[in-house]
Amino acid sequence: MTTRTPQGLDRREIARWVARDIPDGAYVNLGIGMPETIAECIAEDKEVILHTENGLLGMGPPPPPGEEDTELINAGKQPVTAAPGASFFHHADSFAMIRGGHLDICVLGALEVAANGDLANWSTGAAHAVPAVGGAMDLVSGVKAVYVMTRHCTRAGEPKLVNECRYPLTGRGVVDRVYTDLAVIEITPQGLAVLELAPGVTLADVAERTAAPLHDKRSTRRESHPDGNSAPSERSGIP
Amino acid sequence: MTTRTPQGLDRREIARWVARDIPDGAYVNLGIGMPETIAECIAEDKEVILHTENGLLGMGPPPPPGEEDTELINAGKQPVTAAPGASFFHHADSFAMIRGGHLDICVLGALEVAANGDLANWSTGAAHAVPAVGGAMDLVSGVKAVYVMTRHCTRAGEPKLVNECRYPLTGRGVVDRVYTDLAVIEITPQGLAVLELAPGVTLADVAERTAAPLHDKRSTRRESHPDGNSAPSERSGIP
Amino acid sequence: MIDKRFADPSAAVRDIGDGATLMVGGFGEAGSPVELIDALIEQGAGDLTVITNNAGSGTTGLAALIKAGRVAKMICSYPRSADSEVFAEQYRAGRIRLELVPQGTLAERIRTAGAGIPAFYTPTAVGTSLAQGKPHRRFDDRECVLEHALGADVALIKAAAADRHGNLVYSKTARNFAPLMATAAETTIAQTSVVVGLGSLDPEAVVTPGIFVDRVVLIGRSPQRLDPSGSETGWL
Amino acid sequence: MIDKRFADPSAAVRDIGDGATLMVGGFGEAGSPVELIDALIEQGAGDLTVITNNAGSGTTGLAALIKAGRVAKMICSYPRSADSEVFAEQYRAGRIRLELVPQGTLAERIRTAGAGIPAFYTPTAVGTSLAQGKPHRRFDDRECVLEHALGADVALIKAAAADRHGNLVYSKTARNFAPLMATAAETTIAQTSVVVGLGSLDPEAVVTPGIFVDRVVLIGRSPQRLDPSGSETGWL
Repeated sequence: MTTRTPQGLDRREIARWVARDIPDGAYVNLGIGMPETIAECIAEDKEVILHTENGLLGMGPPPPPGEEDTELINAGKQPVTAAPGASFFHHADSFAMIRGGHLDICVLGALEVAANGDLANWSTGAAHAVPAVGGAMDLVSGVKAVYVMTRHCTRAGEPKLVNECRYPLTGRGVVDRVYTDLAVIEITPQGLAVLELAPGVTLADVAERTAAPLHDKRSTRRESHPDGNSAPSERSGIP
Repeated sequence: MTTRTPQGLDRREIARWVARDIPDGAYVNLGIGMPETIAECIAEDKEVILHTENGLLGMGPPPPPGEEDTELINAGKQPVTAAPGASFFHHADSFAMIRGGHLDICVLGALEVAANGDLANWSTGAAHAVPAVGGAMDLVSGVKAVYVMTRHCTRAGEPKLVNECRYPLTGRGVVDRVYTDLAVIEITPQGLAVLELAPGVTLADVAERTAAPLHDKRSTRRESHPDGNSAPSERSGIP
Repeated sequence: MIDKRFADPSAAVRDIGDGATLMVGGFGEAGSPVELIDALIEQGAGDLTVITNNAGSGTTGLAALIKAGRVAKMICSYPRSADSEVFAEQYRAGRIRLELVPQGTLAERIRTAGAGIPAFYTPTAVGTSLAQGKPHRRFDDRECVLEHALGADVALIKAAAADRHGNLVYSKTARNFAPLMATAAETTIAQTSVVVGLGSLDPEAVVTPGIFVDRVVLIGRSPQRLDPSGSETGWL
Repeated sequence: MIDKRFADPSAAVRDIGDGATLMVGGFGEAGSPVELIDALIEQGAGDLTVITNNAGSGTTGLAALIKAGRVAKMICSYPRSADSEVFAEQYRAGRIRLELVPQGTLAERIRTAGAGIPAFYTPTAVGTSLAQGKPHRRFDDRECVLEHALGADVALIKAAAADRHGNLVYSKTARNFAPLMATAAETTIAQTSVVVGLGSLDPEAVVTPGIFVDRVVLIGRSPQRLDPSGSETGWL
């Protein structure tokens, strides 16, 4: 076991990793916080349609300063724009898209992800915290592929990938894939499987910071780089 | 018992009777067939909004000949127009209006009405007939007041107002009031109650042609005329 | 690049197989996707289950599909027509099965299939033969019946205008079941006589967002109908 | 003659009583009917149950209603705000109860209340604490939970434009819950800054048909905003 601290990726680099794996033509919901960064990392030659659950399909980039519209916001309540081909609709229609399985991918943050795909991301269960769930439970139960984008460990250095979640669950067995600063990890029937490592990060580095067994499913032993469009073909489709 | 045949009202006169009792500002669905006549009998000084379940609120009169639009029809598949203030919507929204209790009145035809308000109007149950129910079951279960407009007897002279329906039911205990060529009859917890008689028609005439006991609830013993706006005040609102 | 336009009705319906469950938009003739149905008749798929409101009128479209013997079962609310005996003849002859559903229940069953809701309770039809044998439950003293979501393999619908993303608007009462069916089928095929450039449809007035539509087929119009203000490079 | 216009917010909220269940449109501040809420604060009704997505931001509108101690219970999906501690303080002090509902389930519960559907099954929240104690049932091998319709006495919503029949259109993502709440309350009160003449709204683009709206209140605009092409005789 090594005690060195691998550098890992920064937020934007993780976002580029996720963006690389979103196929052209996908309908995608990006969760509040870290996943919002993904929007600006999607390659120009892909047409990806962004959904925001407060009633917009075809979300465009933030407006230039001074052109914000308080009635045109995303789920994080940040000002956005409507891209050509966009449509507005009410909340029941918006969640029909989500619950009905019409979205291809959602990317959410996480407090914990368990080896069986359980996700905890809405509440620490602390006595005096105000619980707030938003659309997270709807997204994980309805969207075809659920990706998590998160730091591999908490600020205190605790692993977020665990055998069993301690926090209240958002959904059981719902996560398909996790993108962290260290690795891309797939949830398989056998548990966590590393698909890819960040540059300069070893399997041992990841294993040391993961509180559940890790399988190695890297299709090549070469470390890949999030900038490349070199995702193995079996991973380029929507699971 | 008399054997004379009372003249009774014609179709248009019954329609005027119903129209008189529809209050200003009401949202109304008029069934296919006889009830369609009611639309043109509503007084000019009332604003009544007509709903047609195939997706239009604010149905206007038929268009002039030559101006029919095959994509602007009513539930009877006849060409209509859209009045100022109209809106178009899909079938789930249309039946949300119906089932959700947002319509004030619907007027339907009938095969039979029972003394307890049971309605049969969609099937004779004949072996080789093609059953077709349309929106009738939705209307009777959802609309605030269900009126029936019908001849008092079948062409063969059989009473349509009965103790118990023989035909398959459209709904149980759903009818509030029946307008026939002979009388206006309310469904009460005690059974059928005559509210009004057509000119020249006696209570005995009606009783003779009704296969269930009749109560007399006429507020005045004078026979009223469908043209008048003289509906007793306790009947001018929506039950 | 998202471009859902198909060259013609034949190409759009080519992969519909025998035994498929099909939704067909329209209320009477308003909103009936006649050209898509004609292409399907020519294509030959049979043993179909058809979910729709009526059972065809006249001798074209759905009536022709039924007459050609391609429909094994109809799920609809009003399979009676003043101007067509096609369904009635096959029904009486026992060559076609019928599941009769109240119109509002039919609409909601389709909507819930699209919305990921497997079942719902409704007061409609309680106490009638159409609720017999189904689970009942009381809510606030009102007896209700459990109805299940109704999805399909393919939806054939007709729109008034579309763009290459599959955003749709409709014409008047031709809208009827189409926006619901678009959400409830694995593959939704929309015919239209107008394709506009992306961004030409008012985002506030789009009725069916493109996420629900897989294929858009332009019927009987030439490429110059494409909105010149749009970003389209022309008809496929 | 149908004319749902009310002279001002005070008149429109005058009869809301203590203990009422209130729906309040808006997602964050987008679509929040601030002037109606302000009038309600002034009116004084208390012991309210409020159904809405968030629990107020800043110090105005819903946050002010909560701060004034008028809200006994919130039913919402996301009562957390970066810029307001009002709800959190009252919640921690035990002065306000909270029923937390997943956002899509909240939307569907409101929609079904308006549509006459007393309950429905959904996969959302199964296996979590928010589904505990509720009836479960499997459909096609998928475990689902039974959720009930959620109606209200009054809905306060904000529209972009209205006519005297109560037909409404909205602005962008300010639409959110408003069209659903309009259908689910005994009395629906819509504020708007634009009232147009009857017939001025495109029937294809009306989002909330007037049948769902009881009162329309023009906010902060003068009568000349009335569309001169309409049949209106002027502001009440």
